Amino acid sequence: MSALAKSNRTLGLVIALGLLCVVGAATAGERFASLDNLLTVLRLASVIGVVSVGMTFVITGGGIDLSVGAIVALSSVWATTIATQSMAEDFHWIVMVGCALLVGAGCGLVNGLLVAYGKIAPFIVTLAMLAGARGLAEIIANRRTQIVRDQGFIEFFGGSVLGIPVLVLVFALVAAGGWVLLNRTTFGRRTLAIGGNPEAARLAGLKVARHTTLLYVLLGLACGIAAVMLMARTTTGTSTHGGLYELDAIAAVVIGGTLLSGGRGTVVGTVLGVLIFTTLTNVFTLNNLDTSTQAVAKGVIIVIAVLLQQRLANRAGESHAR
Amino acid sequence: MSALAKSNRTLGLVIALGLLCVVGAATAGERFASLDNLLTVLRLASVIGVVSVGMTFVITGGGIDLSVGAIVALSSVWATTIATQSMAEDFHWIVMVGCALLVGAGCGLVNGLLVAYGKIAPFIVTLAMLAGARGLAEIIANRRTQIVRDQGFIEFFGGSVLGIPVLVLVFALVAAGGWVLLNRTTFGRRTLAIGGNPEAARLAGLKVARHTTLLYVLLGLACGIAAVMLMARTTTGTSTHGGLYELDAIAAVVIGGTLLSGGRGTVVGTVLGVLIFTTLTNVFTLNNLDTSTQAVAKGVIIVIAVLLQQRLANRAGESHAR
Amino acid sequence: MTQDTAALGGELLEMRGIVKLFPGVRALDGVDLGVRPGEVHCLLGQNGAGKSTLIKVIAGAHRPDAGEIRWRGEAVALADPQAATELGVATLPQELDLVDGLSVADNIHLGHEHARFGFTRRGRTARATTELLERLGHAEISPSAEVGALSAAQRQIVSMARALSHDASLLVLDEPSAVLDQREVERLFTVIRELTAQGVAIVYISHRLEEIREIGDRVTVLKDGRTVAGGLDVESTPTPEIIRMMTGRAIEYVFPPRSNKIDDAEPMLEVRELALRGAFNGVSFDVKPGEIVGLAGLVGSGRSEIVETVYGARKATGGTVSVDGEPLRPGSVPAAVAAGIGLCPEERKSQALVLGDPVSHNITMAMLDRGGFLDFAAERAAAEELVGALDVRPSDVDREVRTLSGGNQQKVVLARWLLRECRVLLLDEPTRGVDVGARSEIYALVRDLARRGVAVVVVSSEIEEVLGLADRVLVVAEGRVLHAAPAAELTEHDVLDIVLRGIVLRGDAA
Amino acid sequence: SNTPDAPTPGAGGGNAASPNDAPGKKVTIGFSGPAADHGWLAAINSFATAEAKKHSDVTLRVAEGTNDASMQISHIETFINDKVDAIVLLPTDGAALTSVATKATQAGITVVNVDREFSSPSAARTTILGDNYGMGVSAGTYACQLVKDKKLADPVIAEIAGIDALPLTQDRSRGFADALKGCQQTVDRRVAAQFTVESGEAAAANLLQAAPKLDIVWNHDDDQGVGVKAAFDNAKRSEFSFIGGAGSANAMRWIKAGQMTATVIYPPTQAADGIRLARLLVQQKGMSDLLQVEVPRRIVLNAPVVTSSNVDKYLPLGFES
Ligand SMILES: Nc1ncnc2c1ncn2[C@@H]1O[C@H](COP(=O)(O)OP(=O)(O)OP(=O)(O)O)[C@@H](O)[C@H]1O
Ligand SMILES: Nc1ncnc2c1ncn2[C@@H]1O[C@H](COP(=O)(O)OP(=O)(O)OP(=O)(O)O)[C@@H](O)[C@H]1O
Ligand SMILES: [Mg+2]
Ligand SMILES: [Mg+2]
Repeated sequence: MSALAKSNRTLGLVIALGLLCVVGAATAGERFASLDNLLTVLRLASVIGVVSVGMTFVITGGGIDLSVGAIVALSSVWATTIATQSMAEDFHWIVMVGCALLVGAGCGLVNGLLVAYGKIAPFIVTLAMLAGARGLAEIIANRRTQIVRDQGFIEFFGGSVLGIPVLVLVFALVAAGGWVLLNRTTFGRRTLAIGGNPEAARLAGLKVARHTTLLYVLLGLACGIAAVMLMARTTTGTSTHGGLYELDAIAAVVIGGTLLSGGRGTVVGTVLGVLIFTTLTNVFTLNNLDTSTQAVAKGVIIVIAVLLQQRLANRAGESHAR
Repeated sequence: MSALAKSNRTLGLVIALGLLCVVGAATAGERFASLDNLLTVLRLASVIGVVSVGMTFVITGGGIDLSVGAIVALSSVWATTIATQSMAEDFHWIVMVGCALLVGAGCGLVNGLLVAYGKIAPFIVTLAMLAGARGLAEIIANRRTQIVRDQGFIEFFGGSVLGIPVLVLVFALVAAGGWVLLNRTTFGRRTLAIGGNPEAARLAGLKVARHTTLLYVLLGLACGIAAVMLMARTTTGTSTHGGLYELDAIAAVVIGGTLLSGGRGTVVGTVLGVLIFTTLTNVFTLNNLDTSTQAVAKGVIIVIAVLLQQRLANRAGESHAR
Repeated sequence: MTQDTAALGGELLEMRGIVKLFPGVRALDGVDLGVRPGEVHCLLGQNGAGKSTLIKVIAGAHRPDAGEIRWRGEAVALADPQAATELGVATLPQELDLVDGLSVADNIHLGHEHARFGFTRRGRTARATTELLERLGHAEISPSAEVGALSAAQRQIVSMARALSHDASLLVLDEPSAVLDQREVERLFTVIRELTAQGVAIVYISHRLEEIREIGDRVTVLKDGRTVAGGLDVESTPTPEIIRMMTGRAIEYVFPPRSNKIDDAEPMLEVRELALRGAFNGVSFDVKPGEIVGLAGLVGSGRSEIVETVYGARKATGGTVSVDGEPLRPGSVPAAVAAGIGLCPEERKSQALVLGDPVSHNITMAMLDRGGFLDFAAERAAAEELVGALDVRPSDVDREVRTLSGGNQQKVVLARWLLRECRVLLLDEPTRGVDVGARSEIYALVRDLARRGVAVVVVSSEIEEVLGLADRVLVVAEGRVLHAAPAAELTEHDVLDIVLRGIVLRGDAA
Repeated sequence: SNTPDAPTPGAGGGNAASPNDAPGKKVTIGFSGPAADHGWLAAINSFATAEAKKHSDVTLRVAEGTNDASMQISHIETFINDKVDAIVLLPTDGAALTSVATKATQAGITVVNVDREFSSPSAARTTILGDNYGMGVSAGTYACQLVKDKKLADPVIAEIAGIDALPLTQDRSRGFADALKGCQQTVDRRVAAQFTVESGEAAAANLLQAAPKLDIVWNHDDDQGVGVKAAFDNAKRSEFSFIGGAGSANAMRWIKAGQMTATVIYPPTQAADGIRLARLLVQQKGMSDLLQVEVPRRIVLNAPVVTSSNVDKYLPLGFES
């Protein structure tokens, strides 16, 4: 894909998002176009957004992770157990954050080691982790919803800085960091290489296994961050958090233009993908659509959006037959 | 992979299944080893088994289908509407079967056309179909469970032939047919070639797009069959049928040894994969494990099974350094 | 660069008794090789002799099962590619290992990026890239272009630049000239001479013996995984002797005689004003049954695109293709195949083979458009017959194509269309990577097909091959057919003149 | 036996000891329910297991919770193969499990149907129903009461449903709408969540944007209610009356603290009751509180409304979710 086609692809996403906003404004007027609503959409997008940015790396590196939702659940539960919370009480709520990040990264490490050194297909490893982590979360929480008691924690993450909610800021930071990491560092270049042609990467002397492991750890960490955000947002930790995140995140990444087979990834596309999905739900709700109709509309819109976007990208790479 | 490694891989699955049976017999004795229990396991395996055999083709051909569960739901709903059922009453229950198969194949056709000619990533197409078909099923059924009234239908599919439940027979037929199709016909060989290297297949004069479309239609048909089986088993058609079948089917296919990237597929492996998962659940239930522990155990067992199986396969292809 | 060892006349790299086993094959069975600093050491051998495997051992990509490796006199274990790179070994592998999704600059510097604190220094990288590409005479390749969008030859250049980027003291080139035309090869030689002058040692593999004569200092000949002759002086060893050592027999490197009974037949393949926007325009030619038409030209001149468009793999934006008077539906490969056309594409690995499938499946692939049950016995018989006829080694048809050597893979692709019994055969670089012996066999085979009434189109970057094999030659440059003439009336020199200057010096259009 | 004022039996174990509790013949009971991915369902499970533990003569076998009817059918088949004495079944879908339940009954197993009703009455010996339609009616009636009490003119009424594809959600919504008709009101805004905290928060956040002013919100489920409440708090919106559903301990505490208006109880003790009844049935005993010597065929549990005035009475019944 030429640079032109690539930027056209992003353009396609921007146009899709723009159209969606036009529809939103036309059908829901003020209620859609208000700052409040914008912030609501962004807040909703931020949790799954963080996971999706992490997922962009794993997929670009040629992997896949079905366990993200489960990892989010386990992290949120572990960080809100009575033990953790009383430690946080004695010390500072940062303990809870640390706990969530550690658990997330730990799960990611297990995934990564099994994929990279155990040489098991990522689909299977993370499917197993999906079952395992959710089960463990249920056992730890005893299937109860654990309430976050630390008000400092809730106020910090629930608050705003200069009118921008902290959650949205976290998302923005993760996205910006992800963009730099993927596009401006050797780590990012190597991720693309390993996803695009692992054998070539190996011959170029890259430590493919170690790098792959790191990618999963990174995603696990993103899941930990998402768990913290979710804990602040819902003031709870439960084993039901992160339900179907795997599908949502992968969908956002793929719609964004990252190749599912690896070797080509875009953080900007992922962010746009997340925003499109979140805005879609928002517009639907503002218009009081029932869930079934929403589902059908969503299916149709996804297909149309991608078709449009492809036509745009193709026009750029025209003579590039096949 | 050499033929030896391949057969060793299947051997690994057989051993895993065998071990599972030993554990089952040791922990639940008679209750596990009875004919009745065997039939229970087989009956449960048969519905998801049919879908998984279809999925084997799509994955071998380099695709993926997330919409199988939704297609099963839509087919079951469409085939049990008042309109269909009264037509069936006037004529014969075969109308319901025909309706389910048609709807399934139709959804598959839409998937296939969008993937093959629309050139949209299968993940996205079938994700859209997942949303769309389930939404449509809910709309058609008005979110009610539709009851199958035709006793002839229920008796036929709920019955047995020579002591073997018809459902199990259907599964056996589909599996056998799938095996022959994949291993003994040019269609199967084309599937392997297209999954292995689509460009080479195209330049060898194969009709790649048409063939790809057919693969999805085939899977849609399998979903239609599964819907009929579910309708008979539950005597209902509802939009909640087939929940998470996509994950179960893909998991069975991949555990079975079919490459997720396409080009290598095994129907025998898929059938073994389905049986392993189903037997696992059965053994768990017989041993009265609680659900969360089951989930964790399942995760651990999947990983161990695949690791073992790989060691076996590797021993065959030992010095096969990469 | 330290030249102590060179001054002592010692060997830079010394390999002794290298053994490498693959399941069922002893790819290397006791190979000895000694490379001195500043020399061009040529490695020769038939397809499957073990050259690439040996190279991979040097590059640290394969670990040998036995044998000793010494570097500047010290025993070393080349455990992984990194170890080899650190010693100062750079490799240009036979199967280009580039990452399609990365830019030219990123590909060249993959693994040894210009970076500070992990951040890539893009300006520096781009400058270094431009420098390398200029040195290879290809300043037109943009450092920021995605490698996936480059032509085969350009990719070869990038791969070459990648090897050069390492500042290595040993540079290993595995068939670097296979996709290059004469002009490019000359440029490559200039670079090689520069390097050897600086004391860099080169291991050079090629099946084009005249290249060995021109650039090589010493040769080592491999046969069936063993060194049959080590470190012979090129000057003093006559070519037939080398061929005899490689093949165990004396082969005349000759083209089969042309037949002359074709002029009165109706054309089998008619191409009229064929055009593909952005690639070529107004291409017209006929091929009669029994005739071989060659397309000569420089790399990137559009020859591959012409044959791919004739074949329907690319959709023509104008013009027609007819077989036996029947016009073909444009842009449809199945239609072309049904009409009796076959294509051996340029890049066998990505365009022709299913690497993980057995040889037999790959051979019968073009027959699969017919429905029905497979006949395993017939498939195996057909595959075995063709493997025998083309002398594919090893002759086991159940072996995965991936494990065959490059040249043998090429034969498998040819076998596919032989089985299909085409009326029109389009061959794009049919002898790329094929050894001397097999080359003669392929030439004979193609001629034999023509004699049986097949219309053949051959594209090759080796002008000598086009002139020797074809009855009639079309000279292509920048997407236009500049000249068409009977092969017998052209010389290599004429063709080069036409493509380089764009003018016809003598002769008239056919 | 259930008046709006009397807690359901079994849960707190507050019943007077009756001769029925004396150990009798050994009873093996199989229990199968939907995936316990949700606080209320988890409570169903834990009440059931706790109830079984109370009886030394009961052996409980719990099948993996599942939302797949086909899988649940195979669990029941396993129980039949196992020749358990009784099966307590909370079906993922009543109609879908009817045929296998009939098979179990025909095999001589006492089947107790819980919560989601079979499509054939002969499939189970007795049925204990939490009344989903009635729950909606209770919520709607209470909403009407609020409209009247607060003299709301043209009130904006919103509904946050659970998983929309489930028939029980439809029943609840139908009951709510029907009751609202009684005071000429309709549901102005309706969103659906997934019975989880997170989805509740997301749905509520969007709902608050869609409706700048709300008067009454009925949330089907207190489990997702934790998220719904978090969304209200995040947006600092509290101009409306907030009615819940199910009756979790959290909800009751909020009611006590004045952060929630009311909740409609949907007893999580149904399966525990089912186990109690199954034991009695197998041991051929009757219900001691009834004059009737046999266990009734059908028990419909009440859906009482908990408000600040009666919350203390219900608090012990609230399940931790
Ligand atoms: N990965 C592998 N697995 C099994 N056999 C292999 C593998 N790689 C190479 N071989 C075998 O090793 C032998 C040597 O192959 P190699 O590629 O070194 O030949 P080569 O001399 O480079 O030939 P060519 O001139 O055709 O490139 C061949 O018989 C080949 O089939
Ligand atoms: N996939 C592609 N994307 C962009 N440009 C291409 C692509 N394939 C070919 N080209 C360009 O089209 C022109 C013609 O290429 P073509 O491969 O037909 O030349 P050729 O004469 O066959 O040379 P070669 O020896 O490299 O095959 C070249 O300039 C090449 O760079
Ligand atoms: Mg080679
Ligand atoms: Mg070419």
